[in-house]
Amino acid sequence: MERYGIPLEGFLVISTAMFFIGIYGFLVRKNLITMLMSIELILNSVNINFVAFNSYLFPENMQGNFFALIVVAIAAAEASVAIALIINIYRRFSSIEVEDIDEMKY
Amino acid sequence: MINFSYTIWILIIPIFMFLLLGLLGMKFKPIISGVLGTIGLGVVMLLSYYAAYQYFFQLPRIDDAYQQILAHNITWLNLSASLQIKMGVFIDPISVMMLVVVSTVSFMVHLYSIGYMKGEKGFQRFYAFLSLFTFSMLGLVVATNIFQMYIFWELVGVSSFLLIGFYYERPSAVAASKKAFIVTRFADLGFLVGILLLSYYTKSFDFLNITGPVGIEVTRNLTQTFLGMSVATWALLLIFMGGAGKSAMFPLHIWLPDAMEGPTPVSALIHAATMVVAGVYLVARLFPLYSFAAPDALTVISYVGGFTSLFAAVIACTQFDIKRVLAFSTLSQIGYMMLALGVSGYGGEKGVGYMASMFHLFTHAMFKALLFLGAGSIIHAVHSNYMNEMGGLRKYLPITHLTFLIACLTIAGLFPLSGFWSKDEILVAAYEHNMLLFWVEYLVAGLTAFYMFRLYFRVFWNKEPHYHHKPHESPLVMTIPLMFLAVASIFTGFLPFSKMITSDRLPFETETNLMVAIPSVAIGLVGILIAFLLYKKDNTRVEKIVKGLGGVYTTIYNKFYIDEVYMFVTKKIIFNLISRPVAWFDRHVVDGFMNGIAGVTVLASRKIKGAQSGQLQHYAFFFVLGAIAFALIFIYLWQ
Amino acid sequence: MNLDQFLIMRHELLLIGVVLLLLIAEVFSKSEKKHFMIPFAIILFLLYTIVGFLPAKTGVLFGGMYQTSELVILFKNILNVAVFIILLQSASWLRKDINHERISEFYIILLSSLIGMNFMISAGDFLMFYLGLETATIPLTALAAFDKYKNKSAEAGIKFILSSALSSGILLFGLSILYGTTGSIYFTEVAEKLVASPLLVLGFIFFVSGMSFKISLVPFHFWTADVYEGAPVNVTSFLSVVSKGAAAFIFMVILFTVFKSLSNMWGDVLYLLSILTMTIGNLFAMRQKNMKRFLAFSSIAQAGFILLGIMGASELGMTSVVYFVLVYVFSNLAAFGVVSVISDKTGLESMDDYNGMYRTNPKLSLIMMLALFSLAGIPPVAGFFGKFFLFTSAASKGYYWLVLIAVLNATISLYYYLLVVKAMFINKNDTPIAKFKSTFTDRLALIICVAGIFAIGFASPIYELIRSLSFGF
Amino acid sequence: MNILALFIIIPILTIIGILSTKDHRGTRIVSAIGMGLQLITSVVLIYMFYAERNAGNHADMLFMVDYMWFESLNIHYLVGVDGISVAMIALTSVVTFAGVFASWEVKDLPREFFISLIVLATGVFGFFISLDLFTMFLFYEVAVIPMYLLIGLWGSGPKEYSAMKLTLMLMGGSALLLVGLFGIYFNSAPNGGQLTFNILEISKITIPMEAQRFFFPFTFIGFGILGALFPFHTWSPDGHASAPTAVSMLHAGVLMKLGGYGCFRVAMFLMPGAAHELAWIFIILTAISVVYGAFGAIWQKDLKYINAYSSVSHCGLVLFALLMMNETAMDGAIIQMISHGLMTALFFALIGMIYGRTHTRMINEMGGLMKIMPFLAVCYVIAGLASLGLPGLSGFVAEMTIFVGAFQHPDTFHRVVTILACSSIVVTAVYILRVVGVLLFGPVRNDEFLKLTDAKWFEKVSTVTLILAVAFIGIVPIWLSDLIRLSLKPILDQLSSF
Amino acid sequence: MTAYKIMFYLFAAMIIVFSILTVTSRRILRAAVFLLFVLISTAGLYFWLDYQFMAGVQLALYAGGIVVLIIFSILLTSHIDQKFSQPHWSKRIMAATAALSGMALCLLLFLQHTFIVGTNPPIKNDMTNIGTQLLSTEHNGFALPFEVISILLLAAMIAAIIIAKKGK
Repeated sequence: MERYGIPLEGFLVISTAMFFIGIYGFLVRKNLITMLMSIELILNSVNINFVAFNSYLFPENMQGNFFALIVVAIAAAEASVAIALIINIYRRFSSIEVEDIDEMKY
Repeated sequence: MINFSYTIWILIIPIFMFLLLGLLGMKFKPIISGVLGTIGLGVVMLLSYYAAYQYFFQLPRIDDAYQQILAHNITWLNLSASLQIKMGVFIDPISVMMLVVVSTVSFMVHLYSIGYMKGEKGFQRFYAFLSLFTFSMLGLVVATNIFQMYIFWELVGVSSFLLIGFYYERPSAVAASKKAFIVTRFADLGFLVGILLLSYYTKSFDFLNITGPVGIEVTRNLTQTFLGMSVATWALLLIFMGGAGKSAMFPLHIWLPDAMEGPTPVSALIHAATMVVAGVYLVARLFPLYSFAAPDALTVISYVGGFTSLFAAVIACTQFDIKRVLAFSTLSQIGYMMLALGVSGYGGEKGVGYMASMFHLFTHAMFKALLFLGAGSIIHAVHSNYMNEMGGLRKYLPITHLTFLIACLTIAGLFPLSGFWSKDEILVAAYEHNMLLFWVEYLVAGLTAFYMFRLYFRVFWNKEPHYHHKPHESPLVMTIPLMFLAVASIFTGFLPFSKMITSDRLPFETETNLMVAIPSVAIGLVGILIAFLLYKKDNTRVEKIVKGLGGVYTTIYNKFYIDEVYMFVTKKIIFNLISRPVAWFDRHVVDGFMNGIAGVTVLASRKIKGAQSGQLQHYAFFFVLGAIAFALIFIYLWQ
Repeated sequence: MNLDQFLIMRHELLLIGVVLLLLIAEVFSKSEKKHFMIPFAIILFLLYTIVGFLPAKTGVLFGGMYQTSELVILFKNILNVAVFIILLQSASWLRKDINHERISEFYIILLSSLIGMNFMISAGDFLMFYLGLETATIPLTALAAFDKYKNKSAEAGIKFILSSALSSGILLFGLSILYGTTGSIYFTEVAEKLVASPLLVLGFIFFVSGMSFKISLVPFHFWTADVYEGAPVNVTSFLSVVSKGAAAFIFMVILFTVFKSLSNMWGDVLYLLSILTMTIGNLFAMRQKNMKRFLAFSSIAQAGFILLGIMGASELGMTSVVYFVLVYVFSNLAAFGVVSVISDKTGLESMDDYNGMYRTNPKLSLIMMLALFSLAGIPPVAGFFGKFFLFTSAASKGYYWLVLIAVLNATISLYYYLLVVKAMFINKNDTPIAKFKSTFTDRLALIICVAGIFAIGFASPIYELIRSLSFGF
Repeated sequence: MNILALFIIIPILTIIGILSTKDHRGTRIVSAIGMGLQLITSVVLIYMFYAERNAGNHADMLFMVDYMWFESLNIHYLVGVDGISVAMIALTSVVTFAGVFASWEVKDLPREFFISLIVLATGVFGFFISLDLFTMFLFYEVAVIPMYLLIGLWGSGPKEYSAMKLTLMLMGGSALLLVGLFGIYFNSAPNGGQLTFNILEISKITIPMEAQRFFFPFTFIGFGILGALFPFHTWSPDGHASAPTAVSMLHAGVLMKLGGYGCFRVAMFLMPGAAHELAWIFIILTAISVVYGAFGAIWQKDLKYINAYSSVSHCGLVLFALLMMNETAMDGAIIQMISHGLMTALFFALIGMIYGRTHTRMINEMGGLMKIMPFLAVCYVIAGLASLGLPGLSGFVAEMTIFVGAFQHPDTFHRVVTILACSSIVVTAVYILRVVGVLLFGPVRNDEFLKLTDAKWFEKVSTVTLILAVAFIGIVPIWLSDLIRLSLKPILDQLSSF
Repeated sequence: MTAYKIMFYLFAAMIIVFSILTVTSRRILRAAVFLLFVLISTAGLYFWLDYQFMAGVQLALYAGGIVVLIIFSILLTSHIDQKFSQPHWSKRIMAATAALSGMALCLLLFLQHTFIVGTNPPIKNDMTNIGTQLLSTEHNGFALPFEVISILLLAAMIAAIIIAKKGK
């Protein structure tokens, strides 16, 4: 459970911290692009988890590794579509402040 | 063996007439309806007479007692394995007597109405209702069981309601009809509960059973008590309540004076001769039961009867509407009958009260019908009910005058008119049983004579007011019934009632008790004399007396404010204190609660709308919070 | 790849073929004659749908990553039918000039999303499941913003992608925990190694949150209304029917297979979620005036009812869910179909605009009424049967109070469905929507829906078929 | 072909017929023919029922048809009738027939109106012939939902509010009901075996007592809401007041009977133990209903409200009598259902006709109608007399049977509530006579009214049909009573097994 | 304290610090750069764990692709020198509460949990194995996701294009 003196928990702490920092960012950042960045933090933290679990606990196969790999690819796809949408928003609203985008409510 | 099955036609003819006139009446000329109805009733009358003749004179008696015959008895409704409601025709002395009374008076009224109602709108309707009433009353009379009686009892009430409200465009008539129905309905509630109680224990509705030895045994042995009285007493008192309602005994009498809003022939038929004595008939019908199972109830009946007779007689002295005077007089006379039943014992000589009651019922029917029809004739002539607007009519209405006088003398109990005989028997019965009531009845006899002759003198003598047009005697079709009834009033007193109609159906001998009879005639004469002095000529003596009496007079004139008490109870308490709050409660509390649920939902919907703020980050916040909250709940709180 | 495998993966492979054909056709088509793409796509898809109904093989491929069963195939067919109806409904909308340039893109994206869903419900491991989920979602976000000249559509797109990303982030975090605690991503292995521990519960809850997002369960539902309102009608119907149905199905399958041993707990999780979802969904739906938004909230409430079926955790429950989705497809698409027709012809989407519509467009109003009654669960239309079986499922596990709450909620839902009926039939309007004739495709779509609404309820063989394919524990 | 199928098929054919008509005239003629056929069919049904019975067929249910529907849930399409259902079906036919004629002159969207009306009737027919709880519930809802459109579209006054309220409260009732039905279903095989919705089969087993205690209130109140059980009756005044004539007729006349019918056919029949244990609560509620409804009616000024409250009172009596659980009272309860169905339909028909002429239902704005429209007025008086229990009309038979039955319990509690219930006959008289007095009698208050006309032929058909039925039951009650009585036996046996 | 340990702590510190900076920095371009640092540090962790392939992908796709994309979009939509105003304090507190409580919960559970360890012999994490597994259709083979993701990428690309493409 330890590698080079670092336990699994070390990775988990990092990933958890990163995950919730990402969440915090998503909740407070005003700019759509910064919100997207927070999302990337979240996905990244998940990847760390997968890789760490794979490496520490279940080195018998590469499931975590591949999972992380696929997540990276998906994140890329997601980011590209999101950015397209953000640009679209920018064209329509002339702003990418999330708080301005509330035409539909209640 | 004589077959009485033809008696069913006594019922079928009137109901057929009702349907015929009710459904097709508008297609006939009015007069044809009247004649049809009258002919129908004539046949019924003849059948009744024939039945009476057969029953009393041809039918062999068993052990000297008149038989009780079930001429018809078919099951109408199965209630349970043991209880059935049946419909049939029951022949025994009192039912036969009532058949005679009802069909006679009804026929007279039918005949009389051809003249009296001539030209009225709804003539056909009138005859249809009369037929309906006659049917119901006859059905009541021949009822084989208490439930059949109740059924026809209700029908009688409705016919009465319809006939009182005949002039439906007149608000007072409508109010009176309503009052009559509701008061009697209230009484019928008692009747119904009484029936239910009684039938629960006797397991039967049939008169033959419940007034026979078995029923009496069952009820007499009812040891169960409720509020200090046996169940049987309760049941019979409740049944009497029904009778009291129909017979307008105090305090359920208030509807009868108002019922005079109906056409006068109706008052004669229903509210004098037949329907109002149904209560008496009911008690008589159940008399063995009362006598053996609930003598306490009989005592109550006697006091109620006695009080009512006095109470009504007092009020009658002050009234000006001639029909109302007659109405109170009716009350008073029915009080007599009730009293007689109340003081009666069972069997032979002890049953003199019972016999007297029936006797008085019979004679009263004749002379009271006569009085009403006579009053109708007067009203027909002067177009008013108020004696102030009358006077000196003897010149214009000779036949009416004569017959009316005969009736007044009869009701005053003068020898040898029929009223004398029947009243005398009642006084004898009271004398033997209860001195207090006996003296009350003496007083009432005097009062009766007084108020009747007050009426007589005011109408036929006294000062002649200014008539719009000269009053004229009624047509023959109206005076013939008057004359017939006058003859009946004079002679029916000689019928040997104690030979025919007795509590145990065994004949017994009666003798006139002179010690009772002579004072009663004397008291009657005193009453007439006072009336003569006060009312023969127009004078100021009356006014002085009225002034002297002051508040007492006003109270009496206003019928002791009983109506006001009722109005208070109904309007103020039932309407304002029960119905209105109930309606309010329903709309605001019960329904308010249901609407409140809807309101809360809508409110909640409005309150939480802010959550959907359109702000993406708020959504995300709820998302995260939700996830964490669920995690916390299911990791730490969930077992 | 041999023929057997091809047959097993028939749906996905054919669909990929369809997409590729469309892509090729698009490349070789002249830019001014894009209209022909519409019938081409519809016919192509129809063929594919028909082929989907032919008997097929079932089995497990890719070492357990891909699995299919009769029920899954049936469900894919249900989705196909739904998509087919949506394609019909979208035809007249796509025909508009403004969409001329993007016809094939619409089809390609929509069908790619369907491919994703097919992979998702055929998934045998969490990776394929997640991949399918994202394939189904990410392209759709673009479709939500398809009306790109409308602010609302753009807003819908961005709200959709960002909240979806957040939710999949949380879902993934949950999956990583599951992987960490069980050591596998394969369903069968996870199910074997599952040991209840607080951490596992956390992972599970995160997984449930992510799924709840897709099925729009309260409190993970907030995106739904805005996205449904902003997106083009046909995309909304795709989201609310196909997307939601597929997510609900795989959610149920995963709960039944992977989390079997946690059934006590997830029963209660769903209990809470369903109460919240039904109630809040209804409370919001009550006050909506925009038809799409209205249907969005109503579909949220409907999702709450679906949970009742899942809670049965039995063959009966699974049957009722699949059956309900089938019913829901037709009912909701009928409702959206009407909204879509009216929106296309007049551009009106508010409930008040529907006032007095029965007098001018009686048939549309009737279809709408039937659809809404079906959604509300009123017999004799199919919705009644669907709801009844869902409730039966919950009651079979003794959740009687929940059933009571659910039925009361159904009553509230009836209230707002009746508001629409009231608008169409009862309310007076001086200028009702003018009488118009709808296009062939619209009519065909609506006829299919109405036939479905009537037939499915009474046709017990359908129910029995589903029942025979279902499993529980 | 089984005769019961006709009760579903005829309405459907009628609807198809209506759809194919071109104009208003055709629509109503088709409806009239369809419902006339329905009436004839129900008469034939009565005849066939008696014929079967006389031929010695003493099965609990006759003409049974059993199709397996949803096999895995053991849901059947199972229909059959006993005397009670036959009587209820006859009632429905009569009222529907009269209802069609009462709405002869519907102006706005007549086709839709008649279709909704017939759908409603179909639901009711289906309900009465169902022996499977599932189909019963299905038909129940089919019967309830057309009310919304019928009231909302063709009603008057605050029709939208009332329609919504009525629909939602009844659906709320069905929520309780559904829970009850599930409770029954899942306890229908306590010893293992196949669960079932089949009423007859469930009656053969004993549902565990704890389950009965829990689910009986759900079922009873669920049905009770439709039967206007206090305090869940408030949909009734508003709903009736706003509904168009024929709908009030059908609703008060027939639909409310679904409640009472369900109460004994499902709640009490299948859960006799709980019925005995919990009867006292509901007896109190129903006794309140009886008196409260009557008092509530006194204060009302709108004719329909009066009648609606009177329905609360009368329907309360139905449930009251059912809970007395003896032969006589239950017999009375069912007669009361029929009787109330007929006379209240008559009332609503007349009120509708009067309203159609005077355009007001406030009694104090009218008066002296007897003079203006004697036919209608006389019919109204007859209806009133039936309602206050005049012998010779159906109300009396029903009430007396109930009271005699209720009086068979000699303990104080039952005695007191029975007497309380009896007292309603007086209060009923008060409000009925008040209406008759103010509305029909007295002087004509509005000269405008003098121009109004009396009933037209189709209105006469409608009212006379109902009056004949009311009078028929009132005069020869024994037929109806015996028809019902024979069928009560299984229910009583079931109840007395506890 | 080995070099491994030091490296780990360094990466950990970088990740956390730059993460925080990413979500708090008031200049958007800086935030993007901080994000890049986070991603690179993460790649460092993968290297640390001897997952070279993963690290490479991380660097190429994530750091190289996504961040570039983000920066590109920033340039399109924002003024570089624009400084954001701080979000409303209440929002920050709420978000921080949510995030911190979530983090506390997660950490608590992670640290309390006793992880099970796989018992099978470890597989060598080299390119050969990665390659075979990536194309394998057997258990633990990832050919299917590898194929499917191409559909996703294709669809995403088309989606991005139709949205971002300027209309007529």
